[in-house]
Amino acid sequence: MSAPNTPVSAAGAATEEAPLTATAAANVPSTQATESGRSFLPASTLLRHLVTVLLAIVGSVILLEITDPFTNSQLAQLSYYAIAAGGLTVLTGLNGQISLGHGALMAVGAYTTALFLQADEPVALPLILLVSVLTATVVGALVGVAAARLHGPYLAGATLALAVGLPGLAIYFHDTLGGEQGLRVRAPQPPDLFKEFIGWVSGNSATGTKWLAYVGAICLILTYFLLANLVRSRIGRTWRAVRDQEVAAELAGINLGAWRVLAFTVSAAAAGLAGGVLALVIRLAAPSGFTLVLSLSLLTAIVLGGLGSLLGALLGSALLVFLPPFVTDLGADLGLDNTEAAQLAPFVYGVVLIVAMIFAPAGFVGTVRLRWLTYRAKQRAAAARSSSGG
Amino acid sequence: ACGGGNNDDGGGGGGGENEASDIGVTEDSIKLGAHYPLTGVAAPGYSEIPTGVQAYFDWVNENGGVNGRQIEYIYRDDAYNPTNTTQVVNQLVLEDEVFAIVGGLGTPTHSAVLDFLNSEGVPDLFVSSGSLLWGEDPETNPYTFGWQTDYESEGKIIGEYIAEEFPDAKVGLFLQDDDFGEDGEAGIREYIDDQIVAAVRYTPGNTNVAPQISELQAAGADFVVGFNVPSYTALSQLTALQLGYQPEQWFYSNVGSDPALVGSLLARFSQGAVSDASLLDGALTTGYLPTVDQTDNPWIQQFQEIWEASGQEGELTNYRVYGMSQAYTTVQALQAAGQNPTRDGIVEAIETAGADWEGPVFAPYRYSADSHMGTSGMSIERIVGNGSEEVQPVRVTDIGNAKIEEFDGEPASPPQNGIPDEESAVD
Amino acid sequence: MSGISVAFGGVAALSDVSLTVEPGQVHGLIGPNGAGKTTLFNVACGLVRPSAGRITWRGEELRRLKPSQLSTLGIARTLQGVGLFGGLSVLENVMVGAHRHARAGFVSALLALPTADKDDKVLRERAHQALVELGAESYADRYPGSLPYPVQKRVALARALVADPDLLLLDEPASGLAEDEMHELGELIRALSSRMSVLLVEHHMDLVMKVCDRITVLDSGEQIAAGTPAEVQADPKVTEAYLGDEVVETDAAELARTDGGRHV
Amino acid sequence: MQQFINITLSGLVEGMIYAAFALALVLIWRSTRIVNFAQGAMAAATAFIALALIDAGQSYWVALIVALVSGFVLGAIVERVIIRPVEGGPELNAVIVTLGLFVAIQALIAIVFGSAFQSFPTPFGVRGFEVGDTTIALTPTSLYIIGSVLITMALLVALFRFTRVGLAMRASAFGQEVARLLGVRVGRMLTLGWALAAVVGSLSGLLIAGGEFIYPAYMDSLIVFGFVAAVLGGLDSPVGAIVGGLLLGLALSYVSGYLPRGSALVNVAALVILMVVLLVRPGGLFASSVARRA
Amino acid sequence: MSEPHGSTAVSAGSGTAPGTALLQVQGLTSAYGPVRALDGVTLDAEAGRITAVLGANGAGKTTLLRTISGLVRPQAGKVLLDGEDITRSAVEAMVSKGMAHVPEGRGVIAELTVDENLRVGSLFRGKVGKDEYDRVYDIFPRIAERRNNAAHTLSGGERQMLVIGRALLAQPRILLLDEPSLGLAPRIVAQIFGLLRQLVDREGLSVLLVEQNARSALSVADVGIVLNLGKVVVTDQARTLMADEGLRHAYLGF
Ligand SMILES: Nc1ncnc2c1ncn2[C@@H]1O[C@H](COP(=O)(O)OP(=O)(O)OP(=O)(O)O)[C@@H](O)[C@H]1O
Ligand SMILES: Nc1ncnc2c1ncn2[C@@H]1O[C@H](COP(=O)(O)OP(=O)(O)OP(=O)(O)O)[C@@H](O)[C@H]1O
Ligand SMILES: CC(C)C[C@H](N)C(=O)O
Ligand SMILES: [Mg+2]
Ligand SMILES: [Mg+2]
Repeated sequence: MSAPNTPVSAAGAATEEAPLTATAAANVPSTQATESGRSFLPASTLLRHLVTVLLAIVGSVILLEITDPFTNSQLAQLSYYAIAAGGLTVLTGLNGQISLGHGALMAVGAYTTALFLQADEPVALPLILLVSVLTATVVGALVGVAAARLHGPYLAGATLALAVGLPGLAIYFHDTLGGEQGLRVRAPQPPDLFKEFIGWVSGNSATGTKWLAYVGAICLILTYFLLANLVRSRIGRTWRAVRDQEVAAELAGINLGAWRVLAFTVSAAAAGLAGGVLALVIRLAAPSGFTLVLSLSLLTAIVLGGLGSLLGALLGSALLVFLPPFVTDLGADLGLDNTEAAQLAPFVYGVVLIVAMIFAPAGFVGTVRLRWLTYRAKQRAAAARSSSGG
Repeated sequence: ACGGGNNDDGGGGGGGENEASDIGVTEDSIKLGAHYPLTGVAAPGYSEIPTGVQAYFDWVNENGGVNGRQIEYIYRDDAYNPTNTTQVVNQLVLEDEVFAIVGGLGTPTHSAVLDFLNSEGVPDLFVSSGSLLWGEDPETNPYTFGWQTDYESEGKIIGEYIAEEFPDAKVGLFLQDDDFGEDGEAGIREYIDDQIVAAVRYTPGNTNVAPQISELQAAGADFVVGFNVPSYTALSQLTALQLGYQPEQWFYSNVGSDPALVGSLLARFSQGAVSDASLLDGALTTGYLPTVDQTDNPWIQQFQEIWEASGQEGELTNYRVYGMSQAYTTVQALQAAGQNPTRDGIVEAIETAGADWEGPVFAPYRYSADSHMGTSGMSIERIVGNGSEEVQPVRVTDIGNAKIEEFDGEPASPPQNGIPDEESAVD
Repeated sequence: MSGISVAFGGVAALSDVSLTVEPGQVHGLIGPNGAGKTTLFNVACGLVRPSAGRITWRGEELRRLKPSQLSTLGIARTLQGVGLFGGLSVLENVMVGAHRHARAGFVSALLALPTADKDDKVLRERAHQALVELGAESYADRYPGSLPYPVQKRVALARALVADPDLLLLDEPASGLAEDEMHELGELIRALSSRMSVLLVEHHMDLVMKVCDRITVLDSGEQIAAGTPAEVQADPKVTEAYLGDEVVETDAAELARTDGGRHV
Repeated sequence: MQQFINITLSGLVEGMIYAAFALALVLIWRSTRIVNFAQGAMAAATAFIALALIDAGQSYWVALIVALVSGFVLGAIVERVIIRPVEGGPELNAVIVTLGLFVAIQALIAIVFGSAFQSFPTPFGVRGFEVGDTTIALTPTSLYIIGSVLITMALLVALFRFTRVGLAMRASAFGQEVARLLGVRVGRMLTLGWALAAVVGSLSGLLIAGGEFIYPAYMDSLIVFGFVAAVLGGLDSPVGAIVGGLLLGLALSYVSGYLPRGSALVNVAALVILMVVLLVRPGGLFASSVARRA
Repeated sequence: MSEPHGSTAVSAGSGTAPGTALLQVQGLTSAYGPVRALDGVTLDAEAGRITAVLGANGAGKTTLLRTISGLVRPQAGKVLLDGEDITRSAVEAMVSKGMAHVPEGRGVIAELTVDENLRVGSLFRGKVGKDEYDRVYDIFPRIAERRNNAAHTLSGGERQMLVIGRALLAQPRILLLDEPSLGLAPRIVAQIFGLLRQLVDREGLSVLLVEQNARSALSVADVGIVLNLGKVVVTDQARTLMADEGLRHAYLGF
């Protein structure tokens, strides 16, 4: 039944008319696909995901050691974008709740980290990040409770207000939160063990930048491991059910509100961690770092990458990090002066967004998957035809 | 590194050989970087500064560069967002491999890279902001230097002036709600705490300042001091007009008082209501640099020539004068760093020689091993038409409880060619 | 359910309707369009709160019923239309229906503990069985959007059945089905009644008459008749309000042609 | 007392400006179910066109007309070329497209017109009216703003409620395929919806600019407050947009004027107000009846 | 080819004489991606007749109607309306050519009121007298009560009434109906089919009726066409089809 206020549904197009354009359906592989699929992978979700984690770790080390320091720093930046985008994937991609305010939740994590690092003898970094996650989780749960009843643009409006409202508190409480100027973060120094490790792996020197890139990578891998577990589990399935057809989901015994709040909370936790990492990498927690632009970029990342897919979130974040400097440099190479080149970057970025959405509406991952599915369907149809013809 | 410090002129490259003495320095070039808001909300005005810097460096390069080295100047956009600042400064330092960062703009933005630059040992020269952060604590941030008069010292000079000249005024403060307003307020209150009847704050981006101005009006303030950016100077004037609020005296801090800019903003607002800059006429402000309206000032004439030579679009503005003046100081520092400058060397050079440099800036810098604060003094001026006239000559002071004193030096005049000629201070 | 009344704004959708579904029975609910059948379902599901009346389930009154509590109570429902989850495969759709049987919690899912895997396996098997029972297992990994309508209906039914309800509410399960499929459906419903009670809303009279033990008839929110199929069919009020003059379906055309007086 | 009046009046005028912007959002929402994040940038573009004309010596009114017309054309082109391909797709895609458009147009403005502050004239005075011997925060320009916004709203309500085109526009928005089957030129209606919305947006851009300064990003805060106002009112309702705008304008003005360091709390206050209203009425103040669920 | 059964009324509305083909479909082929839903369908809908298209689920009936009205673009084949090739005409132009399509699944515009839904149906005709609306409300008194309510509050059957009423307001020459009986009470089905018969007989309307409910469809139709897997397998008089038990069993399941 067509309720007029359908939530922002990723699977909006998954109707009788056009099942093949269903973006979220295309982006989230169903559970049994993994089971019936490649048999060389272990059957247990845990093992399978752990193998992936291992590969990711090895991949990260290789990547971080063969690239130059600046790329290292870009990868550190990528890590916090991707962590937050991963959380948003759960919320928007899987659960159908739009959020234009995740930047604010990142701010919560960032400020928490910054406050804890201000202590004369700060506690261990993992602990600080954990606390940041917890604070953001609590805030996220509160927002989630309010958001659970809202749909579509109303949710968008409320979270938009969150994005611009929450950082405002930092200005108001300037004595504790540093006002407009923010809290400066003294990033912890790399531990000796790390230096030895790097020395042993590549012989590179273990700079602060590199250490932060590793911290980011570790957090990223951990987050994606946990999120992937959720996505593949009953939890993820239930979220998607709530997204697609709330009444039917409710009748199946799903408490819509509770599950929406859970999704918000999980994604807030990810945002909190992302904020913590951001504070470390940026070395500052200031309101101007958490503008609406940040929140909107996250949304952009997950849609461009392919809504509902963690891989998509990662790729989308990469685009955010690498595209603007690329364009600026390109502009400079083309002989524009620095100002012109700088103005070119947002222009190109905007155009890329538009063009990508027009030509690859399912995002990167979705488009590739759809191509593949269509290809397979064609093959099957052809096979069927030839066998019936003979 | 090289001997013969008093070898002829810096420009000619006399005795020793040029060598690639440090990151970003080659035999014939030296690379400098900066971050500015070139796009977004903070771009108006501020995005002009680097064009001024660029024009000046071009001029220097035309004239043989510094010690025979061409200055390569790369500035990148951070949209006034610290996250971006970190990224572009990383790029400047790690990828572009600049020798130093020069004139990075903004307090929150530059805060984000303060630790990074200092831990990497990258000279962080002449930050474009009057925050105390850059110069207060050279021990923690040995590579960072302020440049403009800090907001607290400015507040002190304003406070002292009011206490002496307007002892009966009921003062209202119109403050930007950040370190700029806060430092300024702290300075002022040191002298006229008891005269202040109201202090209101606006948050940048919030364009409705009627509640704030109403409050000043209700408090009966007849002397309003604004620590605000130029657009809020215009806004406060317009709002006061709307409310029929006419304090006897307006006083705008230097940041907010670009009369040319504000005047042109107010110029054509409406038929009859605001016809020219007359709204600002008679307002007081402070100055530490000559402004474009002073067409007979030799610095302005020099800068005008340089600007025209650069062939960039647009007029010479006060923002560009600011940029050129910074660039001038930068060249002084590079010269002082000797024929083959190193990152540590330039820091040492500024600490030892910087306090004696003369240039467009009215008052001497406070550079020393103990302080990296920029210029120390300001004059007080009255806005007349599009220009201004001096009402109190330059007085100098420092942060904390330093006294305010009259500056007894003479205004410097630009050297031939507009290019400084400092001696190497490192040996 | 007794004395149920519902009003939307000015419209009285239900007034003082009572109805009891006995264990193991198929209870039919019929009535003209807009009579309030779906609304009554909605009341029974907690989607609509009645302005008066009580709902009793196994001797206990249900107050402030929420739809999400239904499945724990052992009640399942299909929607008018299909209401499948477009972004979930058929199997997953049915697995969601088995939500109440899930045991593994958030933490085990987060950490992908083996218990979560095991639990999911159990659900998957249940779902598979439900699909087998309805002959839709070959569609298990397709997405609902691309399936023929009757298959979708069967999937929706499987999703309701997999919860092992004691009471099944079916809202127009036969609409859009071809005649032979309707027969199959009728048989299925009869078969189900050995396991659970069924409350059925349907406009296809042959089906209703064939499968129901008792029938309640609504018109304009009011109960106008109740009884066995035969009783109901014989009731002139029902004919007047719902069935139309006699066995219209067989010859509507004739009817229209002869009936010049009733200006349609 | 005078302070209270002035804070109230300035809040009202500010609110009218939010309302104008909200109206444009409502219009687009009603015609295509899309929240147009590019609204502000599109409006800014037309304001810059107007300013260029004024600089070239044209009168304010000529510039206004040209700006509104160019808004109309811009809106139509944007819908045809950029929005059309994503209409009917997932909602988020349209959101991303309008965000992209927002960024691109703003950058383009900076490239073409530069990013300096420029003042924008107003045809009426900016001096407050005098009542007795006090001046109140109501200027001829504020009257002009209030008047234009109210007239615009009235025209829109009339359009939707009483005209056939209005009905066709709504039908196209809510049920494209059905509307097409019924012979409604859906494509044209959607284009018209965007074009009209762009006109209203452009008007709001010009009203805001009048007596203030413009630069490429000058509409940014309006996007937030305008959107919040529209949501407050219930996105479907032009009257709601006005009420939402006024409510927000007033509330923020009081917060800014009466709370200590209230200016810093303005954004937070907007959040709180919106949350409170949405908790009570999840579809905004003027929400149409709650949807039937099954 | 087939005698209409029992139609004696003069057809006033249509300029086309009864019995001649008003809508001709020739070799129509449509596909959704790799799925071919129509495979060279050829059929005629004659003026002043009810032509019923029957077939199992997924036979392609809906696709046929959607292709005729231009919502789906055919890969091959032609559609002629009164001799004019309308294969490539815009969907929006169809109503004014005299073709009204009532889509499957209750195509109400949920956010508009009942009244507005009706008004949209006659927009293209310019001003329409109030009596015409009243006539629709007379036919379906249930929706008359709800005329100022948003359509999404209607029950399933009420929506169906609304869309049929809306199509009638377009005063079409040919009406394409996709499963009008879906979810309707038997009395209403009879009423609607009776109404159709009446319009056909008295006003010369032509109807292309797609139905799952073969029995009642054949009881009202003149001609029956059976579609199977996108192909026409049987075309005959409705009465003949009704009588042919073998055919009924094979294709219509009763
Ligand atoms: N949007 C679509 N995308 C892909 N395949 C589709 C789409 N719509 C229909 N199909 C397929 O095309 C074929 C014909 O469908 P169609 O809807 O025309 O059948 P129908 O006879 O109307 O069936 P029903 O009685 O269920 O309404 C079916 O196999 C169906 O699955
Ligand atoms: N949320 C609502 N708001 C307003 N009216 C409603 C709402 N829900 C139902 N109604 C009205 O209540 C009456 C009963 O509707 P209901 O859906 O229960 O009918 P039904 O018996 O299921 O009909 P059908 O057989 O056509 O599905 C109808 O007139 C309907 O329009
Ligand atoms: C108030 C600040 C935005 C001003 C800036 N820090 C500058 O001095 O240029
Ligand atoms: Mg119903
Ligand atoms: Mg069909």
